[in-house]
Amino acid sequence: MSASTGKFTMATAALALAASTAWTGAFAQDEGPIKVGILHSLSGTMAISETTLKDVMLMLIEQQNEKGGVLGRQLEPVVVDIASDWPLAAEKARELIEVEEVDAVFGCWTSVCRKSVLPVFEELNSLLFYPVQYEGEESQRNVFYTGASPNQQAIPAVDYLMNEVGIERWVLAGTDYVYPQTTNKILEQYLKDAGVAEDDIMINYTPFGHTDWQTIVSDIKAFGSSGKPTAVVSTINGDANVPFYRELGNQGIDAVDIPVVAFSVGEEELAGLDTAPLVGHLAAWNYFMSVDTPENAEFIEAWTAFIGDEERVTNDPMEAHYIGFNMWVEAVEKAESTDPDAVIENIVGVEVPNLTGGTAVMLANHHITKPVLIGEIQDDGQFDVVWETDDLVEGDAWSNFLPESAPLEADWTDPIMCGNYNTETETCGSGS
Amino acid sequence: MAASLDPGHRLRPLPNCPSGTSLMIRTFAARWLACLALGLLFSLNGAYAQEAPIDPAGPVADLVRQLPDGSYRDRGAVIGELAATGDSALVPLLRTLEAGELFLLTETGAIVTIEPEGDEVVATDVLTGEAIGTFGEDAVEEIRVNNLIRREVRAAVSQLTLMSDSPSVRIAAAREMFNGANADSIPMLDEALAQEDNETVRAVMEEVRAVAVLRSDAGPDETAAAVDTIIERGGRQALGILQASLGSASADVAPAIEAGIARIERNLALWGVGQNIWYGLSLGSVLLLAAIGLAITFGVMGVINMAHGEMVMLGAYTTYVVQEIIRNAAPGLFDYSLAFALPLAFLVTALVGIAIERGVIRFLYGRPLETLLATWGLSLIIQQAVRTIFGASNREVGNPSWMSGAFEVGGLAITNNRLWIIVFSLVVFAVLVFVMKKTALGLHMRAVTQNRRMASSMGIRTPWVDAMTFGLGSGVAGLAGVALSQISNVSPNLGQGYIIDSFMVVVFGGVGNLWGTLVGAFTLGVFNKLLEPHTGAVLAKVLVLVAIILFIQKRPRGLFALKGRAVEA
Amino acid sequence: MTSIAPARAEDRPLLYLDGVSVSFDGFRAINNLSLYLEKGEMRAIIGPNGAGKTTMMDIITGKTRPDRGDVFFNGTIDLTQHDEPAIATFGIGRKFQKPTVFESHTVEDNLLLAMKGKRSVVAQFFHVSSRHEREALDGILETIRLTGRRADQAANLSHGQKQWLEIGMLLAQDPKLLLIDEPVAGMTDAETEETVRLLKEIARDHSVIVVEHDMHFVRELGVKVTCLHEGSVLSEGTLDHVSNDSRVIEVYLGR
Amino acid sequence: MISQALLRGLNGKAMWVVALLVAAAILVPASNLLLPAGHPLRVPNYLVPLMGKYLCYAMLALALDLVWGYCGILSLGHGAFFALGGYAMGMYLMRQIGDRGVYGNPDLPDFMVFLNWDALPWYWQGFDMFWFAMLMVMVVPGLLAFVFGWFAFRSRVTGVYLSIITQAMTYALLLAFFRNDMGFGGNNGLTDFKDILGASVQAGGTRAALFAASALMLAAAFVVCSAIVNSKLGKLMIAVRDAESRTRFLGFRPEYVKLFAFVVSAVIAGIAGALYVPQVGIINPGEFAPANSIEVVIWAAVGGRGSLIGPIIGAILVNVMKSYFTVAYPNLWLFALGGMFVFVTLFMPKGIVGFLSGRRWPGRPARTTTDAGLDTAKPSPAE
Repeated sequence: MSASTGKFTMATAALALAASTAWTGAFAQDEGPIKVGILHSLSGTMAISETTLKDVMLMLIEQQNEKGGVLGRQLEPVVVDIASDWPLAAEKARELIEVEEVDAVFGCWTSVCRKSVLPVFEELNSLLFYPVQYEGEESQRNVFYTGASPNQQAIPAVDYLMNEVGIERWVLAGTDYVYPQTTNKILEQYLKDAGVAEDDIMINYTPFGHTDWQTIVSDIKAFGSSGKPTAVVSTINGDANVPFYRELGNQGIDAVDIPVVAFSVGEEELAGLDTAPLVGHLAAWNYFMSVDTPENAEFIEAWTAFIGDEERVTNDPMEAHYIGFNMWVEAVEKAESTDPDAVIENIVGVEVPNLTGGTAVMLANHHITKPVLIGEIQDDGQFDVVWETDDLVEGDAWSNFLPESAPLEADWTDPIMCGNYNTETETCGSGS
Repeated sequence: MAASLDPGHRLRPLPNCPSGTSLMIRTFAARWLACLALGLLFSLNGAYAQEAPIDPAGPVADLVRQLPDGSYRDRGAVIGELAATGDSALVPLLRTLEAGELFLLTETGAIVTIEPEGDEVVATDVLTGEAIGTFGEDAVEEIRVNNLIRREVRAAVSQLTLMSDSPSVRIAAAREMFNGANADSIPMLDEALAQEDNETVRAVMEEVRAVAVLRSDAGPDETAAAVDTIIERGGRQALGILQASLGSASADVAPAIEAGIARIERNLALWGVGQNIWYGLSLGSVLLLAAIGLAITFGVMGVINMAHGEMVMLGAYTTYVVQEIIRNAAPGLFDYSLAFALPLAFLVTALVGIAIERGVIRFLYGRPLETLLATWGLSLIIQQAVRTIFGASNREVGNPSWMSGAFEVGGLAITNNRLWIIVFSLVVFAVLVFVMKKTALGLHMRAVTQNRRMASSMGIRTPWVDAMTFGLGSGVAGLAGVALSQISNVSPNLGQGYIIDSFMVVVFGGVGNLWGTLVGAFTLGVFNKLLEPHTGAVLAKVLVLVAIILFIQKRPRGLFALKGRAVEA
Repeated sequence: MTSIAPARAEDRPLLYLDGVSVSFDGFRAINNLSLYLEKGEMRAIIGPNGAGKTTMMDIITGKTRPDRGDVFFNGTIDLTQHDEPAIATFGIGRKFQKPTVFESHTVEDNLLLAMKGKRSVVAQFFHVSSRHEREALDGILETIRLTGRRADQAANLSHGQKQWLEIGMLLAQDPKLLLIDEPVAGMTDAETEETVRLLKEIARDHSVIVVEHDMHFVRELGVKVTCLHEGSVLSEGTLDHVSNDSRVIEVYLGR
Repeated sequence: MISQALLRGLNGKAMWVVALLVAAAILVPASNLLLPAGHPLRVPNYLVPLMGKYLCYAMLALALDLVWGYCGILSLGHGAFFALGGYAMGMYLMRQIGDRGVYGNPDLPDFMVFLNWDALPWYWQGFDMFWFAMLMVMVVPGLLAFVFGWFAFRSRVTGVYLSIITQAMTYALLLAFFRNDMGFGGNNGLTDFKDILGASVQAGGTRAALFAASALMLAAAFVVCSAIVNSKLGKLMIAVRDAESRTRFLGFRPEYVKLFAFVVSAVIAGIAGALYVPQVGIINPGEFAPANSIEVVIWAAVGGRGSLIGPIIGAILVNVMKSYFTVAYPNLWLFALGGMFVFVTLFMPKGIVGFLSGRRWPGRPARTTTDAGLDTAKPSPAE
């Protein structure tokens, strides 16, 4: 290699700089459109779930613009692909905020995605609306959790099975990552408090995208054949569910023998399989497509029209984005500014209609109030709501069933202004 | 609209409710499985008409009218009472209830079934069996069922059909009772037994009765006898029942029970091993399917084909498309969908494969590494293409009826789809071996891969052979895709999940050796499944990988290495 | 051929093969082969294809382990107990049938790598070529007539030149014993002549075993000849003696 | 003696690269810290860690090239060494959080607290000390490489078999690290870092310093590699790559040559990972994904393997493109990326560097030396 390559190195480095700085070109003035970042995986393993959320955001923004935008300014979506690569997510978040200068970001699905971008939002003081049910144990000033926390999904579901179906024996099956681990820890404690014996609880973890469920399903079958009514509480991650349910169906476990209540299986996942064998299995969400309200009908109509596919379904995280987006709009209008601090100040207490006929309120801990619905799978891939909480459940950032987090509270209003306020020591547990 | 055939249908417009034929087939499938669940009870459906209608004034009718009211628990109790009446006329009604086709006529409080008529519905009183006029859709309201109700209904139905005319029904009924039987069911069982002439049915009923006796406060001798019967029956249910009874058992039967438990457990443990091996074989067959195409493109041609997984994925998507067309065009043919899918999938992927070979790989022969890079690039492109065309989310590929369900062989539970996949994988393998060993194409392939120059000088059209070989490998991958679509997700990522395992299998078995791939696949599968119960799924997989690494140290060229001076240097 | 093995190790000749056998999945490549080579001797080995010539070299150089038999070098060193690098360092150099030089290195680097010296990884990293080394290198380049091409990539050499380069690499190793497999295969007559001269030159201060089909070449060498057949010694002696041996004729011309 | 050997690494073209990197290490932080915001020449904040990240990738690609380009060992598991180095650094950063975690627990990281771990597992001990962590950054990958290589190379596992078991290695680690019981934070990995050596990881100064560190480390790595490949050992490595068995008959032990290169390479990869983590702010098992390791191979190939500059260029170029496309064409970028790989392999077989320095392949037979690493991919007799 001659020295020419040496020069060439410089050339590339320069090019690298140039290419990257090239993006800095666009910066928004106040009269320009308001930029909204959409930070979802459009490729890689998570694309399955997240692509839909990107689309729903585009729809919501389009609708808002038809209504005349916000503060008389149009909204401009900025879509990036984080390719299911979490360091990349952090990089993209930074880019959205610093380069594209977006005023709010809607995005992430997995906890690891949220965890990896969180410091960025903290540092650059921007806004993230996170639309997926998660393990809780977190409350951050710049993040709004519009999905369910465990007490808005898992616990009511277990209550239903215990009281309405009379389940006495429990299988807690999940994918081995933080959400199931934490949720199962909480449930285990909850069940024991409810007087369930140690050996009436079976906990099982499987890797991501697990496809061969034969052994586990037959274990469940064995566990369930003791005579006591048994149920499976599934925190199995979206993608692994199809083969799981298929195996259930094939091994002839139907919902009457051993009902499975899932927290990560929605219409979107069911669209991927023939639900006939699954009729009667359950899911706990805060929204079902089948819920019969005018808001929902309207939303679904708009969605199918927007996506141009009559068969496309809606699901819970989509509603979460719907709520989150409307809350942000409300707050911005209220604050008459898109400035993050102003929004954070004004958004607490904002109340917007949800799609299930009620309203959602942004709480001081940056979680929201939700109804909890239990649905049974129907053979048309929809859920039939068999039970719902009488009134709205407030999202709890810190579970009361984990010893360490029991004393913690989150409150982003004066005077506390803290994500992990320790009610015992009455101090803000430092850190975040 | 046809929709009211749909058991789960709510009388409210469902925006995405699949309309027309496509719904028919879904409903059909649903019915079919419902049959399974109800244990062939539908054979009795014909009897519905002849049943004497329930006296609308009688106590039974009053109970029926309570069905819509109260919590699921209360209503469950009501069903219990209905069962207690022993009025077999209730059976069809209960089944309609379970199917979610029982409605409440809100104004009169009558319990009705409905037939749609335009926007309106014709209601038929289930008690009298008479049509009572036409109403708006919102005049009636479905009587909700959940699993608790379903369970109660089944228990009730089983009690009420214990003396049905059809032995199969009686057996089903008795089986259904096995878990739930208790002291109260003894008289009923005795009655049934008294008039039972069919031996097999008797046997089952005796077992049920034994359970009932065990749970009653019968004398020690009777209990002991019961225990023996249950032990004889064996199986997990029996085990559970005995364990449960152990607590309340009197001192003189307790030992017998314990002995029985031990015996059943020993039995189950034995079958357990067999079961795990079966699972292993089934996992192995999946690995084999995934890897076998690679054994050609990679093993025989030496092309490190990173797009192999995508070929599998394309095969799966072909299946999806075929099924969609059938669903809409000819629902009746659904059970044959795979028969159409297989050749198509082979064709599609083979063509794609040939295109890739002609377009890219042929320029890279002798540079295996470049093929790795290029095919990796191609895999990205194919994935994204599929994502753009079909969307990122999973697509529904249904099991044809003959691939659903399971059957028992002794203590082994064998699921049909797994069985078929094992058979299928072996067939594919056999055909492939035949092609490689016995056909001209196979001969040419081996010739070309062993000495390109010589082969061409002997008049073999090497480019054509290359294309065909790669096409064959890809086509086989497509076939695998059809099979895998039956057990796992059909999404753009489908291929990624299998590519690594495939390479492991091929290398473990010995590159360039089809038999190695076969043995490798099943060895890894069984090994993995034997570990899983002890270590859990994740660790099992890790250990398998470590095992492969260590094994390669021992045999640097895999299980079936090519020997001799040739491979040296 | 059935000469009795010397009693004491130190009486053994430089290379001592006795009753060696090896087989690859059933096929007996070497069958009870015995062969002795004295210090300073040059020996030509002939034999039809599959006679086991190359396999014999594999055994001597430790690439192949014999199933039975003794292989001793320098009297006491049991070659069956050592692997290729060890044997190479004892002083046995080998040139392959198909010339194998390091194509992407220059002629000079090829020789430099072969040059006698420490073989450890660390030594290689810190190695700085000494004056003595450079002189030796020039010498060898002379001997193998490649001085003019010292800076060229080996890949660009002619077939014959590659053969020579490989021989040169042997010299650089400065072994006690050289095993040379078909040195003149594919050479022009002129090159062959050169090679003969070259080998004779080498033979002055090295022991050499040459395997060759080319009878003309063997005659040129004019050394003791051993004829192998089906893995064992068929005939041994001067070329005339061997070539008049009826069995040899039968093997070559027969069937 | 060492210094003398290293100086050998600073020949003409190496000088250029080192100079360039040192310049970058000085100028970028300077312009970012000193120039006022909005100044045309100022390197914007977000770009500093981003470029730092590219340099870490470049280092990883360089490490891979040492074993692949020069020893013919195609490692499809180099991401594992990178990730291990990253985890070692991540563990240090986690310990630095101290009682500032959300639960205010002085020793346990948050994820351990809410999964009810009562004490810090033994393998977390010592990581609160920077020197120890840094030692581990090098020792852990190095040790893994040594053990793995010791067995693999001595039992003469070569070509594609080796490539696949390296892949198996990283895949196994991936699955293992996903398990929460492993005590490495499972899928979420390690994140929410606060300080490094007492300086906040989010501070602009720290970022600039980290960038400078990355640039200098890359320069250092380059010199080391350059010194190796320009020594007689380097020649021997190439000889091993081209004709391994021949070197045996010359009295060399190729397995040790490979082992040496493999370990050195792993250590460099580990250091790259350690620098990578504080700049991207997270390390999670995803880094072990076999796909990542394959990407590294592609960087090296795109840039041009068998030269030390190639992989650096390749890594930077591919990642710049990736960064750009994922924003510009979120739905199409995979087409672009995939297309590029195909294009490069077809039309620039020696990568960009090879293409520019106008070197042709040594003509057919196509089994060219650079593929020696995979020669045995074909079962057919390699005559």
